[in-house]
Amino acid sequence: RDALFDYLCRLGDDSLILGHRLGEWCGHAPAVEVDLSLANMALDLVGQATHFLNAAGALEGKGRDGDALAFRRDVLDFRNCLLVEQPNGDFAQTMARQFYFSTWQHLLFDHLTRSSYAPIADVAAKAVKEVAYHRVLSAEWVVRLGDGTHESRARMIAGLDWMARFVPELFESDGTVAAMAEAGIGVDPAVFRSDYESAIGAVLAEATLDAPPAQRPILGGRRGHHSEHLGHLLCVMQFLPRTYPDATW
Amino acid sequence: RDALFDYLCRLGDDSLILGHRLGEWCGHAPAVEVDLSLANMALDLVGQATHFLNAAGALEGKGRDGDALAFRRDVLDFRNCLLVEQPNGDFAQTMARQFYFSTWQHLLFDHLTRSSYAPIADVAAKAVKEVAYHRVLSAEWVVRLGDGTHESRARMIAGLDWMARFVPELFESDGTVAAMAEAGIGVDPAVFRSDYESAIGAVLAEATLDAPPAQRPILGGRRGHHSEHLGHLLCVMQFLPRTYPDATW
Amino acid sequence: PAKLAAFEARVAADEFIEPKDWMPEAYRRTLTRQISQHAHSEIVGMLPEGNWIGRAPSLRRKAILLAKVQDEAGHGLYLYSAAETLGTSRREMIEALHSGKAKYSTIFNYPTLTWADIGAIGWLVDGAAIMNQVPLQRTSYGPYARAMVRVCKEESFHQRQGYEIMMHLAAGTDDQKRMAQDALNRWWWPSLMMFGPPDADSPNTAQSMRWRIKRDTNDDLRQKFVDITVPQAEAIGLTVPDRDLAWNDAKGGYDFGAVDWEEFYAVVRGEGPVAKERMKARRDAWEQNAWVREAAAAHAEKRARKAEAA
Amino acid sequence: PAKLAAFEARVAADEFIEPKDWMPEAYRRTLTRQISQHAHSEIVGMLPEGNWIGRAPSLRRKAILLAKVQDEAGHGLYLYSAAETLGTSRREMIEALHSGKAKYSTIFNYPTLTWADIGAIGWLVDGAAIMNQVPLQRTSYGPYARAMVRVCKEESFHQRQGYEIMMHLAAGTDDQKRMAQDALNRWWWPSLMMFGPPDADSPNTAQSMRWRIKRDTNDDLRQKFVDITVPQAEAIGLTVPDRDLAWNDAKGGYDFGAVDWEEFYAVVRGEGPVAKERMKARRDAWEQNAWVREAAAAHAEKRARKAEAA
Repeated sequence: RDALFDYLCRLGDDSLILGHRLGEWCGHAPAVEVDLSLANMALDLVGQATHFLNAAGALEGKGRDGDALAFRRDVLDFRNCLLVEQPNGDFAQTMARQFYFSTWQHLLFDHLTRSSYAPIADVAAKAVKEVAYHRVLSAEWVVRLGDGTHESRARMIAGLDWMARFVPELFESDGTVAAMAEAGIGVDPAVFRSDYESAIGAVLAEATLDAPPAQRPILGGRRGHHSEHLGHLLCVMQFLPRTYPDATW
Repeated sequence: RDALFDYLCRLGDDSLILGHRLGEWCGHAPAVEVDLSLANMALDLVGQATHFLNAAGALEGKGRDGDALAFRRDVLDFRNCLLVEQPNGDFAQTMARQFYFSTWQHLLFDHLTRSSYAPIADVAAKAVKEVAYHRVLSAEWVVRLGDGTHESRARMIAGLDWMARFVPELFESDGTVAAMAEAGIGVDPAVFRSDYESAIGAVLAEATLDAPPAQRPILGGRRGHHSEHLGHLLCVMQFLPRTYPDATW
Repeated sequence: PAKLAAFEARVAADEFIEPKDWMPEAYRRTLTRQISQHAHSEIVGMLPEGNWIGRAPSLRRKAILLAKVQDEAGHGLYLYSAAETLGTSRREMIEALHSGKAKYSTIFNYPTLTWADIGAIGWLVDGAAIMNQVPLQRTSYGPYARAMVRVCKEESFHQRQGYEIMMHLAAGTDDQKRMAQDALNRWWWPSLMMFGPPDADSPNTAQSMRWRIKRDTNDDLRQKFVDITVPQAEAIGLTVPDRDLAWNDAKGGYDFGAVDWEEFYAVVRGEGPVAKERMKARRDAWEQNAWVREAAAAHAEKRARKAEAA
Repeated sequence: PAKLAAFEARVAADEFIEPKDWMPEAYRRTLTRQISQHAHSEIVGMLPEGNWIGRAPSLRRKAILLAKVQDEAGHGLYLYSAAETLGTSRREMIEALHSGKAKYSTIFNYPTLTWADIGAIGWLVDGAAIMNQVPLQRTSYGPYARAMVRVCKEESFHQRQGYEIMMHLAAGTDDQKRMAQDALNRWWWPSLMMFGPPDADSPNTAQSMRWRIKRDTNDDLRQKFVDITVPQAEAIGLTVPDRDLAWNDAKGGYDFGAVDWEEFYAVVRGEGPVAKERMKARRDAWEQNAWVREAAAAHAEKRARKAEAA
């Protein structure tokens, strides 16, 4: 039960934090079409977060709902992976982050549609289609930028390289993951790691890019040990509920 | 008494918010010497804010101290001028903001050393020396950058131009200012406006720069109608006291 | 002149003019200006709302706001496309915006200070926009009219959501009530300005109405807006910041105070409170991301060449 | 060789070597590396603390933290100056840092996650630094020794302030206690690593000690740090995250667990958790502000020319 709560928070926090980051682009994207698609992805992700965090709150049974979990936990209690909390950087960095993450999330949700735990299976069934689109969209941008101009190629390489050290965390296994896989609720991402790597490799090949050199993995997000960026994000995201604790909106 | 509270908040908030902005440079300045002097100015300003806001809280007599005023008011209750809340931009913008503000604050504090209200006179007596230094330091940078390279000149011109529309607010008079001037507690900045303008003019002349073209004044800070930037600043500044309302630090 | 007469007859008969039809140059020019200005407003209008996406106070409000800005980007797209059918490229329109030649709604030159401003924008700004736009569903230019049908449907949804935010705040804590009233105080007059200058100072209105580019006068729409909005404010216990506001039985509408047209013209000239910030944000988005658009074009060209070669 | 003998005799007699004195190249090189590394640490060390200036929880804490980073900038300045007396310019040293050739303390490659980290840095990191630095007040190179006198005085002040933050948190709410313990958990081992690799793996120690560039071995200093710090943790109810920690009566000190030297060497290689962020921040500060330094130089030159002409 603790493991399931933890697992739901991880799923919800990943979507919540990445949704927040994408929302930061609003009005600042390279073209209106891109503004639209970034807002659209953000919306999908916030929707997923709402479902997962509401489910976590219901399971916990202490009267916390998704809003309470989203807006009233501090950094040590957030369970998202480090990748999603990284700042947007330039558009190539944003797309590198999205490409690494959505490819993983798509494979994950595809497995989770078969979760023995109905709330997860239900959300995954709907979200897997959304995320399939995020995956395609970000992969297309990786190809366009990688095989575009000299400048876009350099930026895409830099973006992929900058984000790469946060990818191994996506495949980290620990007590929570093991317990969830064991129970048929979740999945050990190790089972789709080779699918992931060949999917990433295929897109990079189409983008005429090499895989970034291996780097020492940076871990910790799943245990609340984040990068310095998450705290700043939470300052913004939680401002209103923190400032007006008695209000509803 | 309400006017005096308001006046003390204006004085305190100006210093507090500008101190916060300068602190954002920490570790990112053009040279170690500059890092040192920016931190030094920030420290002076936070010290002034502490005195003014503590005095405001004491006067109000509702149990609020400087910390309560700094960390528990939302944007509509902040009384700082718009100039100090503007983002740092590049170093030229930061120095333009500092030059406009410190020149004004120095003239103001010089008058306030003769305030009939002891808490103000006392703080001003100490702070006027600090601010004299801020004024000189920022003026020197205006000269260096204005009469430096082609690039620094263009940036300095842009910085002075960007910040100029917030200068008229420094000389705005309203009920609070009038009441404070009347009571000999404060001063109507109109009395030193020509001093201000010739001081600014002299530095610009030394920097071989023209005065920026006149712009429509942007007003509102003294009534809590700020730019969009202050809310974001407060998210960060107030995060801990808002998140842990029962804690002391 | 024969063409002109035929054109004017078709317009008078409420027929749609389509892109390939002949049209007077002034009609084309006026429409291009009006549609592109409308498109720019959608895009610039994302900025004041985008300012609060990260700070939306609940997951539901965040989702609603994201959906709203997404709609606005969509509206921008239809409208740019409609304007392009008149022969001006999107790039030209955007460059005209960035150079200051083209305008966007004055309302977006005001800052969003509190969450209540998001409510006020939905309620008042989208409300005023709908008032302007509903008649345009029957405007004489086909692509514009069709774009307006979609836009209006979504805008009225946004307007209701905005009003719902205000209603919630007005029924909330003292702090929330204060935010709501303060937002109304700040957005009321700029909203009235959205209908444009008084008819007496609006020399092009007659021509535009004859061409059915416009179907009501500025003052008529403004009056209608006041008449609809004042009772909405009262219903949730907010006070419209106008001491001259009074019901006038004779005209069956409200009398209201004088709009500060000096302020309006200053904002039109680009001197609004956050005009510099808005234009800088748009220019930066365009210029600093130019490399993305260039890459997309270069890649598309490579693809096309490969397809040809194969 | 006569010079060398004379030099070594002076060092052995605890005399100060001064910039104009003859010294072996290896001495100059080692010292330049050590002093510049120390200077870089002061400057990079401003970043993890700067991360919390804006979020300091009270006006008093904000002022203390600002004063601290100001001191650190000051230390950086003395130390760069001391290193410059050995013939390497500050620009060269900074470029060596940015290219990855020069190092800085591994400890600053860890992120500051909560306010307790500011306490932990003061308490543990400045505590460890002092332990390293106090003996350096008697180091053989005069300018370095004199810089260290000032630095140590301020560092011990910082250490007390850091401990006071931790004490306050440890006596605070449950959330605060948790923050404090979590910070100790994360910073403890990296602090032990600050003394460098075990003596057995530190081949230069003997030479450096003979030259009095170093006055104690890494392991001795580490032991001293543990012995002083463990009771401080206990005094405020925090638990040192080391299950092997035990008082050893025979040696009159604590036994403690094995340091993860693989982690240490990875961080030395530039693979620490926020190493990329730290280096990017420093490079950006340097490169993006190059125009400021160029302008200052250009202006100074203009001034000098004018003074000459007059």
